[in-house]
Amino acid sequence: MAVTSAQIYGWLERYAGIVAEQKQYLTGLDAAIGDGDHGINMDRGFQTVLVKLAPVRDKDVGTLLKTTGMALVGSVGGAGGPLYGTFFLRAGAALDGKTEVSDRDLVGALEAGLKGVVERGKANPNDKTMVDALTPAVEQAKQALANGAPLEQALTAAADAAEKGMKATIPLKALKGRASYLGDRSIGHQDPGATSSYLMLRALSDSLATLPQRATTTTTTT
Amino acid sequence: MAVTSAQIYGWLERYAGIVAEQKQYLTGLDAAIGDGDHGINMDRGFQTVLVKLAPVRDKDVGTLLKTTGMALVGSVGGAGGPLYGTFFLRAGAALDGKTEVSDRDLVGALEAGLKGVVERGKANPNDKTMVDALTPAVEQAKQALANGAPLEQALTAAADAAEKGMKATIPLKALKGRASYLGDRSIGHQDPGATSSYLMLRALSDSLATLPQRATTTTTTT
Amino acid sequence: MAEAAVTTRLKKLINTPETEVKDAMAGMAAAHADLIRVEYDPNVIIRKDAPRKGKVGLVSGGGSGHEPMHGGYVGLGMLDAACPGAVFTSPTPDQMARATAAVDGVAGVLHVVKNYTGDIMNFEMAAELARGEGAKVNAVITNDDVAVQDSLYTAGRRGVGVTVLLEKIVGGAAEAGADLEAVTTLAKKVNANGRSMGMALTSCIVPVAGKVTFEIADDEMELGIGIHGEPGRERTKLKSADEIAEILTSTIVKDLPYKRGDEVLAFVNGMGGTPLIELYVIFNAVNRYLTGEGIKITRSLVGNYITSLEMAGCSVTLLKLDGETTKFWDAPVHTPALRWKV
Amino acid sequence: MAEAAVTTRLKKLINTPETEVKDAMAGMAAAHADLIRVEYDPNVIIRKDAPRKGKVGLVSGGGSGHEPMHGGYVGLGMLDAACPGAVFTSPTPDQMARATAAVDGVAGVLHVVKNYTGDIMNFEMAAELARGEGAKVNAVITNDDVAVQDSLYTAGRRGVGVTVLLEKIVGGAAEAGADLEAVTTLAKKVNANGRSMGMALTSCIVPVAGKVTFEIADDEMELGIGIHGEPGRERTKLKSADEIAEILTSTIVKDLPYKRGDEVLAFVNGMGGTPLIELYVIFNAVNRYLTGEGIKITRSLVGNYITSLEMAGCSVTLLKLDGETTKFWDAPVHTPALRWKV
Ligand SMILES: Nc1ncnc2c1ncn2[C@@H]1O[C@H](COP(=O)(O)OP(=O)(O)O)[C@@H](O)[C@H]1O
Ligand SMILES: Nc1ncnc2c1ncn2[C@@H]1O[C@H](COP(=O)(O)OP(=O)(O)O)[C@@H](O)[C@H]1O
Ligand SMILES: [Mg+2]
Ligand SMILES: [Mg+2]
Ligand SMILES: [Mg+2]
Ligand SMILES: [Mg+2]
Repeated sequence: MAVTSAQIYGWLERYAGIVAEQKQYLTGLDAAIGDGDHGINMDRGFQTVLVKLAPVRDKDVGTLLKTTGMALVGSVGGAGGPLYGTFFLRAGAALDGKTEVSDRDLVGALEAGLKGVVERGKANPNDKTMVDALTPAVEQAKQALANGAPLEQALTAAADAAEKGMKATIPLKALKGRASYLGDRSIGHQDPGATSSYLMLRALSDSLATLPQRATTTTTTT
Repeated sequence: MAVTSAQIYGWLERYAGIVAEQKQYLTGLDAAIGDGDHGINMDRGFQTVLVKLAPVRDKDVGTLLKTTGMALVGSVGGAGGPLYGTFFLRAGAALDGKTEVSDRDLVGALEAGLKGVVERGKANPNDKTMVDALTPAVEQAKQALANGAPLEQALTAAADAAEKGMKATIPLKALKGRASYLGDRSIGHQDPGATSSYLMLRALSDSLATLPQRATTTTTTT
Repeated sequence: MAEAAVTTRLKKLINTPETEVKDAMAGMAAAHADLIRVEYDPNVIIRKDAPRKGKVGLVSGGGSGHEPMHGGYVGLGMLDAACPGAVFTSPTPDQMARATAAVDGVAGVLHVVKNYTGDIMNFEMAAELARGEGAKVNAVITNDDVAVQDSLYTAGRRGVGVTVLLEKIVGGAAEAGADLEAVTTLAKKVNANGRSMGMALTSCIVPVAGKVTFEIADDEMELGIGIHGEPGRERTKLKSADEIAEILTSTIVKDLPYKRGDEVLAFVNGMGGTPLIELYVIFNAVNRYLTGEGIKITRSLVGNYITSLEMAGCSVTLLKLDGETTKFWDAPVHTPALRWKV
Repeated sequence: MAEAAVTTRLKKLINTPETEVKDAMAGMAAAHADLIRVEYDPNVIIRKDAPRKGKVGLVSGGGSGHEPMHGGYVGLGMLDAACPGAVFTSPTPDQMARATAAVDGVAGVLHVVKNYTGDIMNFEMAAELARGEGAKVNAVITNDDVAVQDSLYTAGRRGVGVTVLLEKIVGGAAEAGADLEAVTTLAKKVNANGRSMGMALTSCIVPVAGKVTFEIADDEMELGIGIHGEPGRERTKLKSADEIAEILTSTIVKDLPYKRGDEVLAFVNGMGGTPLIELYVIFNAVNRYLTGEGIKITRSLVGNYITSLEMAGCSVTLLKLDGETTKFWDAPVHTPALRWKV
């Protein structure tokens, strides 16, 4: 199945809506082990993304993703801005000029994005960051494609893996980002960035699903 | 009946105890229409008075009262310090060198003290100040003596008049002191300085009473 | 009505309420040994090189809890001494008398007194004492708070923000060698040309009292508040910064009145618990309002200069400037809290 | 966990949370037109006469809510530009890139970055952009907060109070004509010789969040707090000012360590909601402690210089001084928040 610009736009729009809806939730997670702004930052960023995407929404996937990255870099600030910004800039660079994207290309773009996040933030797995949601997601998606699964299934597997990775951050002690200042006091809390990353991947999977869409948000308010 | 230094000392000591006990009450009255420090100020002042009186407690009445006045001037601050300070300095000056004081002398000293308060603070009757308790008290005491009543009875009349004057401050709008800044909002509250003046006169009456002493403080906690 | 004694210190960085003022004075002496010295019992903060022969001495004082006022204004080009009272309680005459003696350089001493009954009476007694010792003492009373109704029959208006500006300007003149009469005349002019009004979002807590002076709901504000937690002119619903700034500024402007073409010093003051970012938001609105009225801000001051412990809120002060007041505002000053050109 | 949207402004002098930073920038521009100019989108506060040909440009920035840091430090002898982010959120690369371009006098630009992941990454991206435009850009990272455990594998210590001192000292050197390498070396030295630790009595309130960042009981304090309301090292019972000052100062002294005979700048900073009188109480205790250790305070700073909105609390910073750092600390400075000798 080839993914179109319209579908990518749909994903970004859907995710913007979810971020708006989950703003307080993400901010609450960040207040516990950070500075209580992650949801606010992401929402400011994705509202900007919607504005910046409007004039280019008919352009190629690469343009959509790079525009998203630039909008995030220029409006989010904090750790989230450069990290999500880099994620989308790199993913977009990988899909430069394409209006239709193959399954492999799409997952490759996610992988490029993750690579950018790791280069920018230098987080290792289990440092209790968004990397802990993104890394298993990309791995599972690649694995699924390699096993011949359709994209829809690969992305569901990615979202499920991200969810697991997100939950697995709870017992971890943070070693990167603001939560690391807490040392042992960061243990027992779910990482906000891993949570927003999971939501992003679930939104992607739901956007591209041909099945009736899963209720993305109900899984996150518990 | 002649009043001795010991009795005057007893009055001052008793009043110091009452001020300590009623500190929060007086402060609460002041918080409503002033800056919430009248009880604190008076207590700081009368604790200082006790310290300064100790070495002169056997001296003449004039010395006791002037020492009290100086101690108040030097430790109370605010409006209360100069006003109560002047009250005791003037009363003491009127009784200079006397170890025994006649009824008329004592009431005359109170009158001199009141005159000092009015000169210092320039309050008129019904300005909602301590003058509203002191003025009728001095008048009643003079009247009673003129009618041939014993000092004890004159001072009871003075305390009763002060109590009435104090209560009569409630409906007044303050025109002097900090409460005047409130304008109409000062209406409906009892003046803290009138209250401490009433307590002072009740303490005097109780100190000099040959009858079993009245429970001074219970009348003030309502 | 009697309250149980409150034992908690209610979240203050102090040792005991009783030692707070002296501990802070010792801290000031340690931090600013180049500018001031302190004396205890009576408590006075004195310019290090006082008395300066031939210079008019400037003495002020008032309750503590308004820092940096007044101790933070002792130094070159401003006050020669400050008398800190107990928190929110005016100091006692022995303090002012000692301060007056310590700074009297034979040219006389001006007492800068905020218009509160207590402050006035204590300073009066101090002046009587000092004059008894042969000192020449004048007093100027600041009464710039437009929130208070003024009348011949009342205690009149409170002295607030203009006091800071007056101490700076008159301090500049005294430093430049003006004599006692000139200094006194200038002080009266500054007071006459200045107006202030304040508001509070939250109460302060007097340490000895150990509890908030007043209760105020989360959606209310107190308009026309003083600097001691005393109630203000009215309690209203919380408004936006622009609306608050307009209420304060328009009331001030109409009072003097300030007129189109006037040049003013605009002073937005924090009550102690309001973040500086918010004071700049207020300044922006004040500036916009005055610009609309054709009144020109030629000097400005933004920050916590006359505070009310940890109260959140602000006050706006305008001072109409002329050549003389501008010159002495600009003159060198070197104190713990204000410093320029030196 | 999801919270209902909070509509109350929680007692702030603002119009809306969204407009707060720009309103305050406009207020700063109006109040300090002689020193700074501001640009919006991207938001930058720039020294009025920048760029100065041949002078190394100093750029800093960070979340808003720490005022006067950093905008209040733009001016002669300190920063050339500051980039205010959203409240408690580091600014974006386009802001720093614009600031860098605006102040580049061909001698290169130093970025002063507090050690927070967000600040570092945004400044890195900005430096990449600026270098792409041909600018010479160095960065120094401040990380003086001893409350945070340092390690190769973590984000390391936060940058707090030393940042202010560094901006002043390095600003003095840049003003005096030091080149980019010299300025960078000096900046690293200042950071290496400085240590800080803070504590809080109350939480702050991020305007957009509209509620306290953390709950804390009336008899508790948070030790080792940062400047964003993030939790600290531990929560303990409230202690006396003397005890608090000793905990903070002794932890700092042991960390570097500062030694008998060392000369230091002692900086007692208020978090924004603590009255100045209390900061002097703390300074007194810090002074007593250091005197006992044989460490000599030769320079001092007391006040609200790196704040956390309306949080009540304080931090203590020590900076070991030598001839060079003392000289540039003493050098003229003229900014909205710090001014001397000019
Ligand atoms: N070095 C890093 N690498 C990857 N992710 C990081 C890193 N540092 C922080 N993060 C992520 O950023 C999230 C916090 O983002 P946000 O709250 O927007 O920024 P800030 O911490 O600057 O306030 C964390 O929950 C974490 O997932
Ligand atoms: N001008 C005045 N004349 C007489 N009494 C006054 C005057 N001004 C104030 N008072 C009295 O002083 C009391 C307040 O005293 P206190 O609270 O100790 O001083 P302050 O008002 O300075 O805080 C008032 O309740 C009033 O009775
Ligand atoms: Mg955050
Ligand atoms: Mg009072
Ligand atoms: Mg008082
Ligand atoms: Mg943040």
